Amino acid sequence: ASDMKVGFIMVGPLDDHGWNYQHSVGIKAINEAFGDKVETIYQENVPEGPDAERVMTQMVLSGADMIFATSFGHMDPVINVAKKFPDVKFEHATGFKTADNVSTYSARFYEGRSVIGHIAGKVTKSNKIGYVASYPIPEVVRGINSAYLAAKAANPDVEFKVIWIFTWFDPAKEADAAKTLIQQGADVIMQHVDSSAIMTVAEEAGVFAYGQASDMSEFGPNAHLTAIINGWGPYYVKRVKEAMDGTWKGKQETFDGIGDGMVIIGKMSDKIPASVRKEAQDLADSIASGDIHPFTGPINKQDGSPWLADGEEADIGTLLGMNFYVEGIEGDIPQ
Amino acid sequence: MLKIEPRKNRSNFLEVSAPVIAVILTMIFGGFLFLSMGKNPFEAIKLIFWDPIMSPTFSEYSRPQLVIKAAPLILIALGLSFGFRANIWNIGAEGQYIMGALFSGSIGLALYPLDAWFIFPLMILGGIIGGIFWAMIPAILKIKFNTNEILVSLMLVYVAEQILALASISFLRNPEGLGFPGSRDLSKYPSASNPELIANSGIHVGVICSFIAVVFLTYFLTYHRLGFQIKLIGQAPKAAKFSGVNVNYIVIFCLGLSGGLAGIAGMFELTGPAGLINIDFNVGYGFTAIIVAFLGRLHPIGILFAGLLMSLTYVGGELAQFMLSIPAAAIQVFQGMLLFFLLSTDLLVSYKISFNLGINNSNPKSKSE
Amino acid sequence: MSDKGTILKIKDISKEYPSVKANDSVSLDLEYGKIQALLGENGAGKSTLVKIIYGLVKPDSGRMYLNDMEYRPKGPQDARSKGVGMVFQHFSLFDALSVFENIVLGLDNILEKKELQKQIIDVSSEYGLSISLDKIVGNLSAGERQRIEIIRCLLLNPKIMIMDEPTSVLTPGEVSDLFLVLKKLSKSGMSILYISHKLEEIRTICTKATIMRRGRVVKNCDPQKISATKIAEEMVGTSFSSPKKSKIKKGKECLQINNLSFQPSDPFGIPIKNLNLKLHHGEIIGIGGVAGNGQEEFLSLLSGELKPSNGSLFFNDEDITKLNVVERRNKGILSAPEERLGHAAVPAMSLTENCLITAEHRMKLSKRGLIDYTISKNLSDRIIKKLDVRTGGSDALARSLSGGNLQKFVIGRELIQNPKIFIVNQPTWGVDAAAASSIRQQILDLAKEGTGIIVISQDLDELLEISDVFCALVGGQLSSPEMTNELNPSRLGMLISNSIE
Amino acid sequence: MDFSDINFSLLIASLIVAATPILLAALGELVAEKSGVLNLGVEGMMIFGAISGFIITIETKNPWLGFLCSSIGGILLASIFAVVTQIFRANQVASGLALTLFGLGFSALLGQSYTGLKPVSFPDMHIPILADIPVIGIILFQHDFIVYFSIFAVFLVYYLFRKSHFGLIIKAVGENHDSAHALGYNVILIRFFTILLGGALAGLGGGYLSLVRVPQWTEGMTAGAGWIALALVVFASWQPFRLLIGAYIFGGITLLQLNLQALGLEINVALLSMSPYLVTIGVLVFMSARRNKNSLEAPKSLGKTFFGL
Ligand SMILES: Nc1ncnc2c1ncn2[C@@H]1O[C@H](COP(=O)(O)OP(=O)(O)OP(=O)(O)O)[C@@H](O)[C@H]1O
Ligand SMILES: Nc1ncnc2c1ncn2[C@@H]1O[C@H](COP(=O)(O)OP(=O)(O)OP(=O)(O)O)[C@@H](O)[C@H]1O
Ligand SMILES: [Mg+2]
Ligand SMILES: [Mg+2]
Repeated sequence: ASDMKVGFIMVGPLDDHGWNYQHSVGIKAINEAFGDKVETIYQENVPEGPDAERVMTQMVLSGADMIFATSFGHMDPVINVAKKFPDVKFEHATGFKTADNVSTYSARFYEGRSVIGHIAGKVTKSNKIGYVASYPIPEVVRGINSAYLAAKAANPDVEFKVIWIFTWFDPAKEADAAKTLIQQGADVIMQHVDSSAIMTVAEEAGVFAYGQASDMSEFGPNAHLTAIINGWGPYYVKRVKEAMDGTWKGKQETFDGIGDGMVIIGKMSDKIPASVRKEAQDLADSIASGDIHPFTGPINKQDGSPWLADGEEADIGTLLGMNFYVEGIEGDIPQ
Repeated sequence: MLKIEPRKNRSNFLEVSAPVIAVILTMIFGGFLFLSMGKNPFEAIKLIFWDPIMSPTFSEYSRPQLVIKAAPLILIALGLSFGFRANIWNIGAEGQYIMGALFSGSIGLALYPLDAWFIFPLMILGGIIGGIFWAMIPAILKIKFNTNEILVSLMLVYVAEQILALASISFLRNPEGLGFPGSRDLSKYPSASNPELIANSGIHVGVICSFIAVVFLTYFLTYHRLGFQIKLIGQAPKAAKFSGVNVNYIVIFCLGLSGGLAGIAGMFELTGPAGLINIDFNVGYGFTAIIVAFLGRLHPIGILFAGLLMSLTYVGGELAQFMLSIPAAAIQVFQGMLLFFLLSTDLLVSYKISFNLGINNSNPKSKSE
Repeated sequence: MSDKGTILKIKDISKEYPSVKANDSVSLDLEYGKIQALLGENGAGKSTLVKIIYGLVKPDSGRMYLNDMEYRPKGPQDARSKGVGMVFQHFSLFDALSVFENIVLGLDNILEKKELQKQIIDVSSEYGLSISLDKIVGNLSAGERQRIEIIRCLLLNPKIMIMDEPTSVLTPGEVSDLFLVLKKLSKSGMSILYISHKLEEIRTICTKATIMRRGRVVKNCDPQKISATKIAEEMVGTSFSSPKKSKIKKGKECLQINNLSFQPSDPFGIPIKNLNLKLHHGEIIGIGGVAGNGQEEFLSLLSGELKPSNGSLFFNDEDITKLNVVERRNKGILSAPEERLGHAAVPAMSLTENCLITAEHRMKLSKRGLIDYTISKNLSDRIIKKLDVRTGGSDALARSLSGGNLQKFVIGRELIQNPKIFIVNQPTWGVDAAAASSIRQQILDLAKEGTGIIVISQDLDELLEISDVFCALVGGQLSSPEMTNELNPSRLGMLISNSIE
Repeated sequence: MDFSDINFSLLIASLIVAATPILLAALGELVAEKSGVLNLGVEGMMIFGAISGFIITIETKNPWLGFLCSSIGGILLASIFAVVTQIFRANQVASGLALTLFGLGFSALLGQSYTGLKPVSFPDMHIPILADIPVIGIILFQHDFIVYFSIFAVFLVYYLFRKSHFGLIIKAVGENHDSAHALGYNVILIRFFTILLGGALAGLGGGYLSLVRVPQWTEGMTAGAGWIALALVVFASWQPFRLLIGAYIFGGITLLQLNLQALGLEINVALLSMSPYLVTIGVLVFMSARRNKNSLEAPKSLGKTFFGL
């Protein structure tokens, strides 16, 4: 009955209130936009490896015309399956391999991190900002640097405390890390891990935190400053529409930010002073319009060696492979 | 009252039919589970057990997939079963699987991009050594200090996972991977890859290896002295000592065998279906294989069937998931049921169960005092 | 309640197990104040019957009357509350717990600790059963353990006391102490149902005996008026001859044990201290003594299962101290341990597979590590034939054999391998008289062919019958060897009750 | 770096909280093992307790009821184990593993619509006067009811096995089930009881995780805590007070490594993340090497199936 069947694979459970949940919001956007014309199927908990390849193949066999693979580790499976089914269209999130029938899409989350970094620098009283990080990969390192630079600009006295927990998703461990940071004096906690445990802990301890991937204010009505929300819906609707029109193209590499609505700064809490809210909004707008780039020189690397000269903006290659802290952040990136 | 009495000899009929009964019971109870979730139980059971093998849409692709998915399970379970027979409980095969992949992967990646015939065999060796190395830690601690191997082997899984994560973000990271975690794709490196043997089927050397292992280990278990000695230790440790079995040697052998096989499974998975080392390389084969080992009654032939059955519940389970929107967790519950039923029906083989209604020939009224 | 007459009346009790009818319409009367014997060969159904009386096993049919009232115990607690106590031989003490805790576990009403201690001391002094309450049971001797069982039973003031083979682990001295206690108890009006394989004992203390065979009562008699041989024949159902010992010429020395010592790692194990012994070809050395004095350890040290902490072993002048089990066996040093199921044989394996346990290397049942089951089956068939093992065949599981038949198989497995030295622990334990005599004959025949043999046994009559030389193993120490034919019973008793001077 | 950033009284207070789930679960396992039952399904019972307690708390807004139901959830799962191992005489190791698999799956299934919700919070009980003592007050007297309960339970289990008649019977069953049976004790029934008690405590531990420590529901949120609990029992050589110490040490190591990271200390993070497991292995080795000489502690019938006489 439907004109098109679109399949999604998710690396974790759909209702994690984080990364996977936001993709399900994207699925809903498709359903709303196309109604019965497009049938969506999905599978959660698809490991990144041969299982993903099998699930995608079976989806195609069951009639899917287009597949969205939503985790970085689905990259090679996507390429392999795409080779077998040249007529099926593939979209892969956060990867870097494309083909005639494979496009990639990713978001400039560091733009959002810059905005919340600025807020953190302004609202902290202890000048200590905690950061719970997952794995030391460029995406996460970039986020730390971006947030730090903005916080430092807003408040020269800030200090970042980073804990690497080596998992994307372990609520007990995330909670322990957040508590540790709070006990060591941090009064704003940032996170680059997926669960909402940190927000809950922050609420109980009476400190601030940010929503990751989704708005998490229900977990911490007082703690929640704002959120960096992943906005996949518009992109999904656009690409499905193109596929239906026959204008869909492979080999596209989308890397959108605040300006394109793929990164959304959530509702700002009134715990943030009005002036700061305005500054943050201005910053977000300037980033969206391209007037401000979060990585604009002069910036030195952690060891003091110069990275960007005055006024110089970071090139995309360095950003994508970022594996160093900027000057001022203490500690080591685990290698 | 339920009465349970030993049979004089194990029942051969039930030996074969008990697992079948267990599967049927699982289908019934699993059916109710699906029903309670508002899904059509018949369709769900059909998607899980029938469609991957018989449906015209999927079977051509799924049939080879069943063996591919079963291969690592069978390989690992085979090794574990020997230890389990001797009451040596290696439940850390997951860690050994990771270490096998890491060792072989390191060799392959170190030699990249050298093109030579010996790389693949060398990597196989590396996989075996990696698995054995990780299994020898609980083995040696057990021998030297009588440390519980269940707990040590399990703790080492977590350690191995940390090493794996570290490897994918640092020392084995693909230098051309733009800083993303994960190693080079070995399947694109001919000297180190484990190619398809039959075009478009995905069947690779590891699959063949697991079948060879079934045949060889069946023979070994039945006819080799070590197979006999393993049974002896499991059933009567004192008799084993009396017979002259060197228990420490058997501990080393069993843990070594299971570690080696888990390592080689990791190696084949790495060079074949997975292609590269990444943080999430391991997906729980080491734990599922424990179930497969018991499901197969610790016998190689049984394990072959159990591995295929388990693989069916995965592949079919996936179909059921996206076709009927059944959550992944339901499939896990389904698998748990299967094991409980299997373990419970095991009793039938060596014990006779009867229902005694408590009617003694004497008069129940005379319960005086 | 009268003084004379029947306290417990058992009528037509039957109990069937899947493999056997353990009790078949058994009827029995237990009289007030009497010590009454229950006799029968292995598997006759004695234990089953007393377990029914004690409420551990439910009969399929039949009734019991206690003081003319229907008696149907729901379980041991119920039986105890009705005045029926039981002293077990196996399975009722907890090694890791203290004496006091063991006693408490056998009582049903919970008393103040002080009060209970007082009661225990009263009972133990009344009957001369001394124990110390704080000791851990695992460290106690068999005699001491039994005292705990008896005191535990007496604390409940039972009207009936059941004793299942109480003397098999006691020294002669302890046996006569026990008999004094039993006589005292019966005088005070208690009825005692007494199970034993030792017919001479029965003749000294029992005034009535019930003989069972294959689950049925075959005879009631007064054991003091009938000979032990007659009783034995009644038990087995046929007459049999006792083994013949011919004069053998002692050959060259074949085994020399020098200062053998062993320190157990198990906290309840028995240390072996400075053991010395010489064995000659064709000689049978009998090692007497009560169980739990190091017999098992001694055998394991010779077989190679245990490593000595000190001392050396020489076989035909060759040092074999460092050789392992298989290597010793390959030299011809064979052994048969006491525990049949689980040590000498594996219950769930067939007889063919059980052959492999000791005969693999010597009988060439394997080649380059691969087992040849055809040869193994042939061997097991030969053993079955040679020792007249009654079984379904080589494929039968070991656990399906009766104790006596399995014992014949286990001993036959070693005999058929032509041992140079043969060490056996309790060759006829719990084996019926006919089978016992055939096993003893086999051992004598083996010695005649020149094998040096060590027989460890608690049955002194057996040792007197077949051994040339006698030593006692007490507390892990061995007395100096004495010629068996020069020993008298009182000397024997002294040797096994006391440690060596 | 600056060690003064670590507030040691807060660190100790939070390690007590971090250790409470494993302490409870391990205590339950200790009782079961004392009766001779080796239940490797602790992880499964914990996670099932976590979801049961969570659902009830969300639905009723009453965390007390939630904790009750987390225990009941643990008991439900334990009863499967009890039936399979005690009535169907199945191998305990395999059944325990199956229980873990089943519990993980079943809890995920039940929890599908509960991810991302926040339970009503469970208040700390500031014990009057004592809570205000400097340092000690923060460490000991500002916790919630379950923390106090877990410590009380340690005393209770100590009392059970040291002083009570019932505890003696449990020990007897675990020591030698044949003897206990011969004396008329119902081995199966007693083991049923200890298995269910173990389930109740494991479930409560899981409930503490989802209701207090994190507090939210997430699939697989126990993340190996059940296995740590099992290791702790061996570590403690079946003694409740050693168990308490062991649980706190483990919680301490986990938190200490996070604290060191937050200080910006230049140590290998991967190694730090492995350290709790490596330390557990080290302690196991130490304990088992020592126990060779005095092997009185392990119940003799542990893990053995009772087939009756
Ligand atoms: N629980 C049981 N299940 C099956 N068969 C049993 C059981 N208990 C006893 N039997 C069988 O019942 C028969 C009688 O056993 P019982 O223990 O009563 O003999 P017994 O006269 O006490 O022998 P012994 O002198 O060896 O102690 C034996 O054949 C035995 O194998
Ligand atoms: N489990 C064992 N423990 C200790 N020693 C052993 C063990 N198995 C074998 N041996 C030793 O190894 C020696 C070699 O025996 P093995 O059975 O391997 O030979 P084989 O290859 O079977 O030859 P054949 O079958 O012709 O006798 C034996 O004599 C024995 O001393
Ligand atoms: Mg008996
Ligand atoms: Mg040989």
